[in-house]
Amino acid sequence: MSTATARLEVRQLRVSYPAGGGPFHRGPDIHAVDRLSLTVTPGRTLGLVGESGCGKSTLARTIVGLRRPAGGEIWYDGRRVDHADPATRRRLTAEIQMVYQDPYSSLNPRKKVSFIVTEGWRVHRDRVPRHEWADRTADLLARVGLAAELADRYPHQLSGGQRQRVGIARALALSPRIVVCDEPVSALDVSVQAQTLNLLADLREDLGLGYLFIAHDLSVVRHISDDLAVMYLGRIVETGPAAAVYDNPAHPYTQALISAAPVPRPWAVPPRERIVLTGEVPSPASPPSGCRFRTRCRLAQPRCAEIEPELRTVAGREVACHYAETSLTGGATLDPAVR
Amino acid sequence: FDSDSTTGTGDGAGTLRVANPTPVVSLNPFAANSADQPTLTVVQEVFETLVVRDNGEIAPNLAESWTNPDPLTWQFALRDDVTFADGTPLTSADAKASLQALIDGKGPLAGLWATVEEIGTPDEHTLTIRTSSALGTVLSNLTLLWIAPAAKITDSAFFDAPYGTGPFKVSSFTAGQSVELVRNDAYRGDQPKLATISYRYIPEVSGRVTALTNNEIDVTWGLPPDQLTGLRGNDALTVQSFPTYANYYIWFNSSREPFTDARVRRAMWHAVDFATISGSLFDQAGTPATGPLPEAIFGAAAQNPYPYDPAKAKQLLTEAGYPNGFTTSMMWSTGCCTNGNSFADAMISDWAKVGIVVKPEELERATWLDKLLKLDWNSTMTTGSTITGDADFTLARLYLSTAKRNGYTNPALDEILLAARAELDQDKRADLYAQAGKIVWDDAVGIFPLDLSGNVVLRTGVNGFTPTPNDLPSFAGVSLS
Amino acid sequence: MALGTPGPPVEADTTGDDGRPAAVPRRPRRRRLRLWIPLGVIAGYVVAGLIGPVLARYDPIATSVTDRLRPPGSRLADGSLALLGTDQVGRDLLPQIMQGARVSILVGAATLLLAGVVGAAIGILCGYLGGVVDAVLMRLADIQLAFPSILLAVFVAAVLGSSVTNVVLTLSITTWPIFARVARAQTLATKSRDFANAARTLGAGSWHIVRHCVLPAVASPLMVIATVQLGFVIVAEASLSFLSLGIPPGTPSWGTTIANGRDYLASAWWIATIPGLVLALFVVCVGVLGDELRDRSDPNLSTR
Amino acid sequence: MVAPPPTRQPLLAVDDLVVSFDGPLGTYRALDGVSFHVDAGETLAILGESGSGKSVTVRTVMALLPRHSAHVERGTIRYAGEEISAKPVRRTRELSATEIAMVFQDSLTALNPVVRVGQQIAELFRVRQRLPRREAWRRAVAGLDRVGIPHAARRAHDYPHQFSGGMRQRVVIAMALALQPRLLIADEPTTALDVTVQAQIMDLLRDLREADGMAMILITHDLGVVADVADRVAVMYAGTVVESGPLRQVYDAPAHPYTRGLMNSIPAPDRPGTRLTPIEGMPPSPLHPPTGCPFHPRCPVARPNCRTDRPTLRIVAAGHQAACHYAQEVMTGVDSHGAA
Amino acid sequence: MLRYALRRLAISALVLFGAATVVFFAMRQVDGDPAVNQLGPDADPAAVEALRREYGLDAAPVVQYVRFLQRAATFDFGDSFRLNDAATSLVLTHLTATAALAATAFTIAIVLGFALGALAATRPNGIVDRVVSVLSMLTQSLPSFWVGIMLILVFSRWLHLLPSSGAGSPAAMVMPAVTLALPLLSVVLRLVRSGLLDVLHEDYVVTARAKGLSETRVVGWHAMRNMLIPVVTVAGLEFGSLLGGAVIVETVFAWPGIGRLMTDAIAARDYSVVQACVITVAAVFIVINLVVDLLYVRLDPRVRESV
Ligand SMILES: Nc1ncnc2c1ncn2[C@@H]1O[C@H](COP(=O)(O)OP(=O)(O)OP(=O)(O)O)[C@@H](O)[C@H]1O
Ligand SMILES: Nc1ncnc2c1ncn2[C@@H]1O[C@H](COP(=O)(O)OP(=O)(O)OP(=O)(O)O)[C@@H](O)[C@H]1O
Ligand SMILES: [Mg+2]
Ligand SMILES: [Mg+2]
Repeated sequence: MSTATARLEVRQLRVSYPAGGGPFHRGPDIHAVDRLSLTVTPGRTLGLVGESGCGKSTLARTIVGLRRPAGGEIWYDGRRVDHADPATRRRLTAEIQMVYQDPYSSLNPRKKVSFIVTEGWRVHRDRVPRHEWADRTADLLARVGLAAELADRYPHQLSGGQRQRVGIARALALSPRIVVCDEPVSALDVSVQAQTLNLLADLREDLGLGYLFIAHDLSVVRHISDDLAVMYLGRIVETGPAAAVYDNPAHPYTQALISAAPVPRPWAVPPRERIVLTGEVPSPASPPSGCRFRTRCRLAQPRCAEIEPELRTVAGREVACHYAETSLTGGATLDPAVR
Repeated sequence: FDSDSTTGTGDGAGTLRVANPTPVVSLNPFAANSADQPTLTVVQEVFETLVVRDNGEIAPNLAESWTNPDPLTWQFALRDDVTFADGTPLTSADAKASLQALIDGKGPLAGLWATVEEIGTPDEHTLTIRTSSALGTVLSNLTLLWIAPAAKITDSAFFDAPYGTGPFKVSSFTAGQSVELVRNDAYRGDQPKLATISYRYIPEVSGRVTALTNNEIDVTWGLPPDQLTGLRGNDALTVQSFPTYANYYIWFNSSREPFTDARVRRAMWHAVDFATISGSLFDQAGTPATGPLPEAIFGAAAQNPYPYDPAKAKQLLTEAGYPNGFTTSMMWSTGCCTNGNSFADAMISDWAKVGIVVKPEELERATWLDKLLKLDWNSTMTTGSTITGDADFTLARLYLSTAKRNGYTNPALDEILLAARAELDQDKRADLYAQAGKIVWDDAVGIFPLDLSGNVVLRTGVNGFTPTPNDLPSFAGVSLS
Repeated sequence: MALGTPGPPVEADTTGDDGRPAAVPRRPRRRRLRLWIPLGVIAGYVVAGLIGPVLARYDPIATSVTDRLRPPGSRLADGSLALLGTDQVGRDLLPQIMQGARVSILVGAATLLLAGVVGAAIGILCGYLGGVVDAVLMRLADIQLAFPSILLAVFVAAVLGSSVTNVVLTLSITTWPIFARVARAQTLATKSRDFANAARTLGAGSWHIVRHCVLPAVASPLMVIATVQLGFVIVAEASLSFLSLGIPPGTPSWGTTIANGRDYLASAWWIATIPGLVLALFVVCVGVLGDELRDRSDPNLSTR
Repeated sequence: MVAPPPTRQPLLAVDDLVVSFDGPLGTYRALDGVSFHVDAGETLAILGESGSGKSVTVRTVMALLPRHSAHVERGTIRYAGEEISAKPVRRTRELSATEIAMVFQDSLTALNPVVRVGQQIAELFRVRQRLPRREAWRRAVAGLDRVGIPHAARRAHDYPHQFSGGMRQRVVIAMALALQPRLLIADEPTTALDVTVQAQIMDLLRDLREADGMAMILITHDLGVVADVADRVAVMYAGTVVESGPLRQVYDAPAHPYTRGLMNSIPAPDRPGTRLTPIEGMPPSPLHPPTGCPFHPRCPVARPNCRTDRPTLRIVAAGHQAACHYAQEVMTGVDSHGAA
Repeated sequence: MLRYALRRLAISALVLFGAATVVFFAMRQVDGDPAVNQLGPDADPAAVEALRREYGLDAAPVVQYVRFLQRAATFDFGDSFRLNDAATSLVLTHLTATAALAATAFTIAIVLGFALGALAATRPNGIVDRVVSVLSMLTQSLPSFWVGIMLILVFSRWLHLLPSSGAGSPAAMVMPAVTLALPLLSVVLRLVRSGLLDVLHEDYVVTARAKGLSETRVVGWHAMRNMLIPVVTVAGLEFGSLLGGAVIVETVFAWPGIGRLMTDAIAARDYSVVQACVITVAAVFIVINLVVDLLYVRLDPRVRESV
């Protein structure tokens, strides 16, 4: 397989949860992810940010095969993953691994590190012969910067950073090309977070991994991403090169998000206007008509309620906003009263 | 909870509080429960019989006299001064209806009257019973024929609160739990001293004993012998022990190896030290048996005792071809017998000493009964009571070949038993039963280790109680002080 | 007592928040004692059950009616000392209780094993598969709970006869739903945890998940349930004996000994009381052990 | 130890607090000599690694430690000059909510799930101030209104799970502010929230503090948030305060190598993709604390005496203290070492 | 809501039907004939046959089963073989007696369980806690017949304080209710203790303390409300089994309850009464489960939406 084609493509993906779930009422399904497309390329990092509950984890889980999509397609290495026969699917998804947010709950508390790391080989019996396990485990642990003797420990005997490394080693065991990282550092403190980010960057260089990197902390995302995608209520509202999106956001939501991110040394950077979003986050079960962000948007116009904006290229990135151009030039010129 | 307020009101009237060891489930003495001890205990206070057994002899009661116009016919002259509790006079129609009800009720006593052909009522106070063959047991059978009003006898609701000619009538009855009797003011005899009798079922022995010592009840009976020892020393209580019609017996299934051989059965008997066992387990609650029937029964006769003799037992076993003993089992039903489990343990222990391994099988009564009737057992332990007081009741019921109760068949025995039944001369009958008893005993159809004594424990202040060997405590003559 | 009484569920022994801490530090030594004392006592029981009957042979058929109802410490006719007294047919209670330990502990352990394995299997199946399987099997458990255990005991005794095996069977049938429920709940909680998802992402099938993720997580609460249930089962066996539905005569269990002695509580208290206390001590020890095991079974408890 | 500011008495002063826990593996010290103070109207931020004892510190102040496994071995806590640590817990409870109030990290778990939100606030007025039911409820609604809950009168009847995370956090704040405390302790009030909501909450806190002149202790991992609201900063490491001082000074000229390492770990927004410089090594095990300076095993500037002598907080500049033998060196050398 | 109610109803009917079927065939599988059992060993085979006919036992089992179901649908379980009464009315009167006992026992267990459990939980590992927990294990480990007889001996025979048996007076209720309550008490106590310990750890309890509320209010109001659900669940099931499984206590104290009725009926192979008992007990279980579920909704607003 060539590196160029071994990329992950998500097309018009739709994932839904049954609503209510109870016998009292059965509302419409929640479309946690709605007609979403993105591409992850080996060797590059796509950062994904968005408000809590906008569907980031759902997307990640669907990509690694933990949920069945309600619509759309997932392609990997030129092959359709979501409709493949189980064997192919198992083989393909082995190359798409995931690193979980919480290093405490994502490691089996009753298994030693050696088991956790070799679990992939136990599942795919043909991959690595048993007598090589010990050596390969030591290699893997070394690769993620863990001493070999940790293999005999249980997860609870490890620190948070060490646990997250074990999670990464587990993901690497099957030599994936794509790694989906669902908030891999948000449970870690700054110092450990820095260690983990360094490790992920090293692995990307050494193994040519492609990351889908989900995080809340914009400074972290900015730090590691080549490209950036911003999600709002199940859809991507803006995506493009990280520098363009982060330094010069076009979508009003992206702007709000970035302006709200606290800066460690505010006195060291030029002062920024903070856009505080008002209003409640709408429920994904009943998203607003038209533009989904319009209920909280300072630029919203009547048109936004009628026509849902599609992604279009504006100033070197794609953005889903009717007034992206206005917004880019500092949308404050629009009269807020027209909302 | 203290003693009922009506208790002990000087004149001896008041309520006697009785605790039954077994539940009274029915007050109908004509059907399925006609031979039930708890049912009979209550029923005897309410109904009367034509004749009664008094000190072993048959005595007139509702019938003043009787004759045999021919060997197949019995004629009874009923008293003319008797009324039921509701005031209607007693007539021969009532007696006829009662006998008919007993026969039609198809209960356990119906078999006693199997040969009855015709019941006649020539006049209001004469009853005739005609049988197809001579029936020597008519009089003793009649001690269990309760006379109820003919008009009510087919009404099952009547037995929820029945009345008769007896000293009491039922005022309330909750099946399985309690019965209340009140004095029958129309009773022809001496008015009972008690105003009411209240029976209550208390299943657990400890509960009953406590209720008694605690003055929650005045009388109970049928306590295990070990309980009596403690109660004898209690000043507030009187313990009465008396011989009864009941005995212990262990049957062998004579149709099954190795019990087909009488020597094996005798060996079983010789192997157990019954004297010691009954001495320590039963204290005054039992006396060594002298024959297959307790002594108080008409027709019982003393037989040659089987001494405790393990050597003899071994020898008999060797003769029978079991020099090293054998393995078998003994079943009994839960709660069948006074001290049953201990008694079984003790016997099994002695049998083991001569090499006979007996596996104990304690079974639920229904299961035990099922196996018993299917002859699906090796040996069984039980206690039985000859409630009519007449040897026929037990011997003919259980040991005739046609009874098929224990696999024992002996034409000679059948002949004697049938002859005894057909004999009207009571002395001759007694003779025949003595012979039959000897066969059952000597052939060791079963082991008859001991005759059971009854016991009644009363609080002091309960006066005038006389025990009867049928072990149906009657309180008509009792007064309270 | 209801034979089917579900035991108290696993409790988490955690420390409550309540004001300012005491100034005296506690020694962890106590915790070790909480493990070793009950373990020691239980081991003592097992040893007594195993070798006791060998040392002081108990022969259920060796009765000696002349020595009956002797209080503890009596000399018997054959010159031996009945340390715990004799029963109503003169059998020495000490060997009887040691023999009873064998039967009672065996009945308890076998029941828990049977009910535990079956219950856990069903519970995991229900929890993992959900849907119709879950609905059907859990309704079965409901029927089982609604069905009187006494009737079950009678039924088993009548159809299969009365034997130790059948007592185990009866008690297992009344006990399995408890295990099934716990296993099911734990399976539900575990099957969608991230570490199970991680295994799925690696391509693991259901069997792998059940074996490596669910089973280990189910095992420890089941262990704890088992320790609580052990007491219940042994007591339930005694209750069956009271109703003459328990162990057949000739095989003494604590339950049968207690039931036999119940009429003698006022006159010969030792027959029922000593095995009762022996039983109680055992159950309490198993309970304490269960509590302690629960504390230790949580792998996170040692760091947090 | 902390030299009390000569002019005025601090609102809260904690001195040499030592707290230990009984764990299954033995007893260990979670706090090992914590000292800090807060003045009236001031905001103190406490920073520090996970597990360094930040929460234990404030819970000790509020007397909320688990009674049976935690032991205060020594130290004093003074509130407005009154030594509350020497008094029964009851005294601290009396001060709770009226004088010192606390906001907990996770708003979902901090609210009683089965009690209506309004009632949880009204309870304070009813129980603590003995107001009649109606009046208490009215004030609860007013409190909810104040923290910006829309339709407060209606929403007061709802249960916590019916609120979003941001709104629940507002409810918790409303509850803490209900009795107008002079000191608010907020333990990671926004960790569970996303940035946009976090910004709202921080704005709210700032506004309320300015309006009421309330002092605040803010615990957070987020250096950006600290920079936003704090006047002074205290940095904790391994159960002790290793540095404290005015915000800008601590940020720009950290005097303790741990603080410096912390600052260096932050991804710089202006230099994406560059290698980060985390602190090497692992936090010490509380069961086997290092000898001497607790940071020495990970310290880039450690010298042999760091292994043996435990440094105490020393003044390194006006109002700026650090517990490092080489504080001056660290402070001045921040740039040369930072790149190393 | 309607859907939910309908589904509940369907499941309940299914469970009831299952229990009925099992008991019907189980009883007929057991050795021992009801007619023989009634008439005793000496009865004439013809009489036995006649009685079987009267009981309707001569028909094929399937026919009997269909008839049984038809009649059961109208709450008619036929007449008792042993006692001269309709099975339904027997079951109802005995159930009432048991219910009185069970309710008293339940009240004792709940009141004491909560009090002791709370006491133990507020001082975990303290003296009270240790004593209470060992006591609870002890009460659960003593066979209830032993406890019952012991109580009779002590309080009736030796101290003369309470009547030894019977169902007449409130005093007669004390010992059976206590005996019945003990095992339940230990369950409730442990549940309350562990439930409280769990919630005492929760942040909202800490919050409540931080609000300066008294310990009584914190534990008795904030914490208690949150640990009721597991207690209610288990207590519900236990109450159900109290109703069906009080045989031993009923026997020891001569209490005319449904447990003894059922045991006696089983012993006498009184099919109709056994069937009526089992179905009634099952129905009681179902009703209790329903009540528990309704209580959930009252106790926990979160359930309201998810049920
Ligand atoms: N199992 C589920 N059942 C029903 N709804 C769900 C489920 N899981 C998630 N959701 C809903 O789907 C939406 C997206 O959830 P998701 O976890 O993907 O968000 P997220 O972006 O990862 O949020 P966060 O940043 O908080 O992790 C949310 O509205 C959530 O409530
Ligand atoms: N209840 C407790 N029992 C035992 N140990 C505890 C308890 N609470 C806290 N600790 C220990 O005390 C130490 C300090 O914990 P604390 O919660 O104060 O850390 P923190 O600085 O608040 O960390 P975080 O930033 O993760 O909240 C830790 O080692 C922790 O394990
Ligand atoms: Mg997520
Ligand atoms: Mg904390």
